[in-house]
Amino acid sequence: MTPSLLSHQAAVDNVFPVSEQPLDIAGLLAGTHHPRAGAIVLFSGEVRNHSNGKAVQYLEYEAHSSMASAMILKIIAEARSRWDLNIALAQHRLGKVAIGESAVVVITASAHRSEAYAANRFIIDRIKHEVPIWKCEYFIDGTSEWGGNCNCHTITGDTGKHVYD
Amino acid sequence: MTPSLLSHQAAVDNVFPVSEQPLDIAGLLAGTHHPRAGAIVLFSGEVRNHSNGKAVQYLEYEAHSSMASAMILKIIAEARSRWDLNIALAQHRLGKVAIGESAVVVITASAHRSEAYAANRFIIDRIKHEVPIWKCEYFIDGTSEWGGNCNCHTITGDTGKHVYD
Amino acid sequence: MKVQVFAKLKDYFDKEFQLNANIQNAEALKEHLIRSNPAAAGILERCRFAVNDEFVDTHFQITENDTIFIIPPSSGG
Amino acid sequence: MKVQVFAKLKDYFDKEFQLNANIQNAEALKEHLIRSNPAAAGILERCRFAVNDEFVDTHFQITENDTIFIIPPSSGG
Repeated sequence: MTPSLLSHQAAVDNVFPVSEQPLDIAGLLAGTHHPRAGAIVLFSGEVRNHSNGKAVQYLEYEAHSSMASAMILKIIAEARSRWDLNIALAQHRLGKVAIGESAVVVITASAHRSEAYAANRFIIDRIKHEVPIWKCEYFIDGTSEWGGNCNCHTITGDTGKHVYD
Repeated sequence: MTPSLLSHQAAVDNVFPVSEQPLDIAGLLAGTHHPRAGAIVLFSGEVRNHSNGKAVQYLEYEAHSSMASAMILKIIAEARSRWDLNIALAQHRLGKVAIGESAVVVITASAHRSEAYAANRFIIDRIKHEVPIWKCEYFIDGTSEWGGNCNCHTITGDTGKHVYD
Repeated sequence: MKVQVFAKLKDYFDKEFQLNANIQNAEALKEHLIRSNPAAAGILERCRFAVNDEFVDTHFQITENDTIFIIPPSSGG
Repeated sequence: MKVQVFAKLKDYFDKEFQLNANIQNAEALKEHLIRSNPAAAGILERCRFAVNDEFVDTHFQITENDTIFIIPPSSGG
């Protein structure tokens, strides 16, 4: 293991699951090379300029931060227990986020690509449905709305049970 | 559309499907923000330090370049016709590639994440099975081997038919 | 107990407030809040409760020093 | 015709060579090459043929000015 790999690894292991700062996707990705990983999958959830037909100016994310962080780490640990992953990390942005900026990033790496894709999807689905983070959409017309809530409970009949399609 | 977005877009549209140079994954990713894309998925296939239990020193990729380029562009076009994608690009490295370097990158972006994941997987599966690119593994012990061939024909009975699991 | 609410709940309640009513569990807290602001019934019925960074069920026994977090459906990502 | 081979096929044949034998189609080319180097039969049976950046089937009629590319199973990625 080369020194540069060690420092990359350390950088990645210290990723805090929520961040008030813009997500450094390129930096995170640069830190996720691994000599045993043949497949790296990165997901970035970005702010769209439209939502339900309305022009969006920016979003603002609020969280129960400590709980959100703990839950994201738990979801990552669960992914690691299900799949043989060399790398698994996720980071969610909090506060004001502009159009085209990343709100959440998930990176997974494994020997073969099936695991990296499956684990990546698993982590982002769980984060979006379960972790106490909420977005408020601020529209060009000056209005705003707490939006895009998970509404799985209308199918499952239980606010604690989700459908991950 | 801002000038910086236009130049990003142009940069991404000019990505050549095969490259003798190290793949600039961070640069490609930086060029793939799109105001209508809520989900970006990146796959990077990287060189592992082991293959079938043997320590790998590096790989070398050979291609029928013009045909490989044409086929990758065709696969991308097919992905765009199947899914509503804001961005779809792929680039395969040729020549000598070191451990931990990327041999192939695929980036897809769409309004919702299901499409971006599905299209990304579709593109890499098709590239790996169909495009005339071959890797030669050079091992630490001095031996080398043309390896990892698609062997779908043993299942399908047809060298032109593939199974994409 | 201390109560902390998030997101849309802030349209109906202060972000943080103290409650000294005799409230035994999370379900009773929800009912108390619906009585105090019936317009919040819809969103409250879809919320979960958390204590010490963990979700708790509606039978969770609340003690005086607890801070109860009321968690609307997630909309992260 | 001109023939160009790739990857493991280069262990058995020159990367590029000219063939002046009377060979009608891709299937006949394959048989000709197997006769000239029987050790390559295994890999040749798994190859496809391409002309002008497109795969062609084994009945493809070869003309004198064609360049035939013999394409082993892919191992990219």
